[in-house]
Amino acid sequence: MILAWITFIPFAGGLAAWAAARRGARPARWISVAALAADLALLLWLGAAGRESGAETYAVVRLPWIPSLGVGFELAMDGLSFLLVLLTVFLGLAAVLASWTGIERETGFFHFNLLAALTGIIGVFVAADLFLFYFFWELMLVPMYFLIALWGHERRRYAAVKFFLFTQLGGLAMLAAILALFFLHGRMTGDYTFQLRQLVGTPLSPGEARLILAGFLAAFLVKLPAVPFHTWLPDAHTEAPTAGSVILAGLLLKTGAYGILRFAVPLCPEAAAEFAPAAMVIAVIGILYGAVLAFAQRDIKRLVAYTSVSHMGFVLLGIFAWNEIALQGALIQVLCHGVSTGALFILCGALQERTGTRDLERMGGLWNSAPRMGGMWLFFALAALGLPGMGNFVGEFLVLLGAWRASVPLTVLAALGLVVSTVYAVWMVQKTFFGLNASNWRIPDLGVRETTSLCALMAVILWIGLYPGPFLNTARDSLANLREAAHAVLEAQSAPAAGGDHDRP
Amino acid sequence: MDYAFYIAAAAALAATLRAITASHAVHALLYFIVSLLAVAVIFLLLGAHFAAALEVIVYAGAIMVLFIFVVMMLNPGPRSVQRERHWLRPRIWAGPAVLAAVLAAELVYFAATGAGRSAGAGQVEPAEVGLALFGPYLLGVEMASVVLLAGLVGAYHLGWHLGRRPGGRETGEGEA
Amino acid sequence: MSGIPLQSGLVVAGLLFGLGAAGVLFRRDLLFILLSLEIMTNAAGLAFVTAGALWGRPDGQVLFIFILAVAAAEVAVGLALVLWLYRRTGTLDVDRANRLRG
Amino acid sequence: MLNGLWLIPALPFAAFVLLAAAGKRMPHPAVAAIGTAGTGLSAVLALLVGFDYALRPPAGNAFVQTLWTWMAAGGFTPEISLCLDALSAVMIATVTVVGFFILLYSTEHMAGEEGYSRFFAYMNLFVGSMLTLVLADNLLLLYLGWEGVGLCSYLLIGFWYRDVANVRAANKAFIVTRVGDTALALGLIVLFAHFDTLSIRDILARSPDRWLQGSGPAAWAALLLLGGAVGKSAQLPLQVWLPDAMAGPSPVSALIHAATMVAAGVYLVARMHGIFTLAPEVQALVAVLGAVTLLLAAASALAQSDIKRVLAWSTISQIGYMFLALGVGAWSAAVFHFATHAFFKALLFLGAGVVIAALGDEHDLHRMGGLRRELPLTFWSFLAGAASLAALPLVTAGFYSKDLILYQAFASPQGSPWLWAAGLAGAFLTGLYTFRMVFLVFFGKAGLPVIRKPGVAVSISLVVFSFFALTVGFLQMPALIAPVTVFSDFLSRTLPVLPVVAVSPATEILLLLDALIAPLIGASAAWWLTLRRPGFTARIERSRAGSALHRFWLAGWGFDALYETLVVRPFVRMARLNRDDVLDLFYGGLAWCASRLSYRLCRTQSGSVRRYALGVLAGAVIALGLVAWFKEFP
Repeated sequence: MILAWITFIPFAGGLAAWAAARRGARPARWISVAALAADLALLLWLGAAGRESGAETYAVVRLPWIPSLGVGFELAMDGLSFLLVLLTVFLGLAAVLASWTGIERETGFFHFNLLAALTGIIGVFVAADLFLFYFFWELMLVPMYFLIALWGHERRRYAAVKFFLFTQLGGLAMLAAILALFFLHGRMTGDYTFQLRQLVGTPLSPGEARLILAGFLAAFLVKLPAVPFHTWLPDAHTEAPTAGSVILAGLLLKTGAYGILRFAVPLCPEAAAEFAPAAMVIAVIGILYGAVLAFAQRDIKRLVAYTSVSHMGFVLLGIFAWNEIALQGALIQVLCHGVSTGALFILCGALQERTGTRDLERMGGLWNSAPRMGGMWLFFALAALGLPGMGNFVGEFLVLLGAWRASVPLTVLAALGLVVSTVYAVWMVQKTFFGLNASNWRIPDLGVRETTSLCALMAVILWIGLYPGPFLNTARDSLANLREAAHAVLEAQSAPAAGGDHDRP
Repeated sequence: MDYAFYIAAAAALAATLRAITASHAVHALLYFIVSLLAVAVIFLLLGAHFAAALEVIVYAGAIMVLFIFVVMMLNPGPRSVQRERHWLRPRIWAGPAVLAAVLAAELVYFAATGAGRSAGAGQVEPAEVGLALFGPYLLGVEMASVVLLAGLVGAYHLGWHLGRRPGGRETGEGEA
Repeated sequence: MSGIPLQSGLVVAGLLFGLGAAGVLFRRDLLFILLSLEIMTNAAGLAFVTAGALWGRPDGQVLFIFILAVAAAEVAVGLALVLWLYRRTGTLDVDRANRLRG
Repeated sequence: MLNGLWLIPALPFAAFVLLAAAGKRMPHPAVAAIGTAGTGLSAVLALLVGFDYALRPPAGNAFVQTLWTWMAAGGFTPEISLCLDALSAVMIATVTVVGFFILLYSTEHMAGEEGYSRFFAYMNLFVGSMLTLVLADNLLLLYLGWEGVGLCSYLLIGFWYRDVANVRAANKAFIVTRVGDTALALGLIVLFAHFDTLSIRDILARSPDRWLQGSGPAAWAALLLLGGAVGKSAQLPLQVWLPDAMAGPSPVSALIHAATMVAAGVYLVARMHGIFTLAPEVQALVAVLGAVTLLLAAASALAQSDIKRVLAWSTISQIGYMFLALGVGAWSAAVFHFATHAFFKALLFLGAGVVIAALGDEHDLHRMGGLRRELPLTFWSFLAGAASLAALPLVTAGFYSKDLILYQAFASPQGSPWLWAAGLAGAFLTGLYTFRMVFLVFFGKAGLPVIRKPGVAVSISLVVFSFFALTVGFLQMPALIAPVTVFSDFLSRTLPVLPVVAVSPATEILLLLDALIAPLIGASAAWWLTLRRPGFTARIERSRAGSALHRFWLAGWGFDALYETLVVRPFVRMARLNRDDVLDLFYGGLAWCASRLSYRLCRTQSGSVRRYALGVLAGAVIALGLVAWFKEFP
């Protein structure tokens, strides 16, 4: 039951914050913080207990929901889900703290939306029933739309609608795939169910598998985003309020990666193996294309947004290389990108709040008046370029190491991304904090609240960078299970056709 | 019998035709009432006595009266007095009266000869209707009640705003 | 009911319906349109009752009663709207009440 | 004693953390104390550990201290572990001692700077990273240090961040070295793919069994490692960043861009010598790159007028010597030259820093002059450094290390007379540009007035460095002069000894004489050209060919312009052109089509009720018609 608590505490907190907002903004904020802190405590307790028990899954909830349709309220948390939920709650807390001063209109409704989106994201990470998964998938979408459309910047309507259309279309394709799988499985076994553990291993003909995979990938690649489908992201990230950007970049994109890992590949491993080379090409294009575009931007939030495209390319590359090193790398990259990009967006928000602009050409020389902010900015820019000692490096290096086994030329090209990421990272430091202070900015430095939350993010990045052991160990079993599940299906289905490449699905 | 049906049908069609071509609203309403009466006669001939009664009472009696109220409300003021007078001319009511007379004659004929009281397969008694209505169609009855309630609320709501509108006149029509 | 041709009952209903439809299409006064709609519902009622008589079952009349209820509600709201429109625009010409034009 | 090894990099890191967290609020003396203490204690410890290691060598001549397992994923288990052997002992001793005295110098030199604590924080971060680099037991940890020093280099070049030119130089340095670093990262991946480990000792132990001499993977691995090395050590073709890196403060140039970081490439190649031995083509490439670089850079140094740029080009040139040595397999000679170079080049930069500060931030050689009397201590120490750089015979450290390289370039199995000749020509040019600089700065008629004289801390540092610049060479001397081979003996614990081809005694004497004479000729030529016949030089510079050549060399053989046109500008233009993301046009187009369609459909929304009614009726008729139609044709 604890899983249901973890999932819905933020939602309840959001409702309470909304109700409390009529007494002013402060109670709403404190209630949100309290709800997330309680959630975090619960989660850590669960993690500790789960580690002790040594069981594969930390916690499971199985309740009937719509039995006539084979829909169950089924949540399960293994190491992978645990890490991602941890990231969600942690970043959620940072997002609430980051919007402490920036949001003045409709504070209660804002916090309700924020926490409702978090609930949707947590739900996505723990759902073990495809119908429930789809439910949460859509649940996180709507509050996110409101966050952008109501509290965003100048072009918020455009961005919100674009975001909604892209993700919604992908989601519908996924719904079609889920239903197709449901009926195919039901027809074959007579057991009409949406339970993931039943559906894994459904024997599919190659054509069916390809279509179903396409449906899933339509949702996940848009969300990730992979390159031809990424154009919603810069707009949405740029126009969203700070907390919205943090959640978008830090968490929402991760649901795409998680979906591929948990659903797309295990459900149709054969088709996924077929698709893997193409996916890796897309990933490498994303890495380079995103990085080059990031460099070209003038809007600081847009710049950071495009770096996400580049970094999520590494994640995609790692997932489709599908060996242990690469998968671990992809997971670490997911976590670290969430934290570091979240922090960058918090800093962008702070900069915009202080200077009133996001235009890089109008900034410059800010170090003098805000050295602490500059140090933070520098730190997270370095994290973005993958400096060793920071978590992003661990992720990127493991991905490259794993991808080398899958494809040498693509790995070399992906490594070029490291150079281009340096270019945009130093560019974004130069344009903001270094150089001449032409506009005579005198901005206040970071306050205690901001410093504390950023220091926490910084500590996480360094922790993962220098001692990622706990994270890798937590995820190891679940990643191994995913690999085994896919592998077993492959063995069963095409024993004679299996090639010599053991590591690939 | 056939003739009775055809006469009633012809009357209904003629009255309806006049109703939709009439240039004046009251004119059209009168013809339409006649059309309804003609249909009621047809119902009678078909053996649906209950429906015939409802047709006259609810349709011709209640709904059409509502129409006439509205027509009268549309042009209030001194001009309406003159209009009232205008409506009382025979040109207005002669046509409907003739058709109504034909129908009346038919009814009198039936009453006299008893030809209308046809027994047989076509006859459906009100009791049967009632049983069906509150048996298999109970849900429909409930839904109809909801529709009527919605109509009531809607009309009331519109009337409320009509009354509140600045410059608008206080008009309280509690229809339905 | 030896004599009454039930097919002709349906024909009459159809003709009445057609007249009502023509009224809806050709009249510009909203009041007349409403009236024509009533003609159409009435025609539908006639068709139901005729069909009910054909089979000798009460269902036709039951549905007629429903139609009656719907017509009553429709007229109530419709006439309220007519008044509204008249108060707002001073006319009942539907061709001039086209603010919903896209 | 050896168990305190981890403290050596940890102490500077601790100083960095302390200064970064609270340095802004500390008084300057406290900052200076913490800043120097971090590296100073580390230096003391490094010396103690070094002597301990030298006197009581541990088993296998290597002491390994594993701190924790960095990460563990699918057979990839690099550790955070340090390894002390002869090579790293030399490196840590040099780095910490040089680092400490440069920091001591900085306490005075940087006084009054706005970012005083920031400077000391970065410097300590650098020292810590550099020590991590040289002590790393596996390549991934080495890579961490490698990137760490690159980062510090970036931060310190851009130390005066207000001037955009400095920031640009910093960016350039970071990006160019990052190109090399990426090659290095790929090299690591190749090595892991073949050895399933990144432990340096394991790779070196297994490589002869795993790879044949001259096999493809070995060549690729060596080439990629070399890519990293040329990036960091500013060798061809990635040398372009170093001259611009002189935008940083002088102590930074001394520590990072002369003494330690730029030699990291040399260290890497020496450390991975086994791989290079297995790839003879690549090793030959190392030698050729070194030889070409040393000539190119020496020629460029001749044409510079900015004192620090002269020194920067000379650094590139001297590292070219080290690469030449590595290329011919003279591992210990390269490391020896690294050590001597660290001292004399740091000395020269510190001296240059004094001169620049004395003249009020003046860099131009031609506006200096006659400083011999105004700054005597600086003059003598600068002269010591310059003599060592020019390798004036017998009394300077540079002579012994350079002579060793020249000798082995000739006598090694991989060596050749051509490489030797290039080195010798380089020695002549070195003498020429070094003394051109000395004469222009300290002799001749007085230029700008002196406004600031060196204080105690600066003087101490200069004296200490002068001492080392003159005496370190006595650790290793040619057999003909005195049979002292302390240095190579010590290093032979870790690095293989070069099997020298026997050379006849006459040739040997000839080689020594050449090495003796070439710098002297260069120095005298410098004297003749700058002091005796300045008009002649000016005339050459004014002639058409002369001025073209001068501009060409001033611009570093046009590499900057080449990269600018080939890489930078196309990249920037392409990026800018695509700022609004060409792929978005597709979606924008879709949206446009949809809105046009919607506009069209809006037209049907006329607002006329009767038209709608007609539509409904028509629809009903069509639907009924269809029903009738299909009923007829079942």
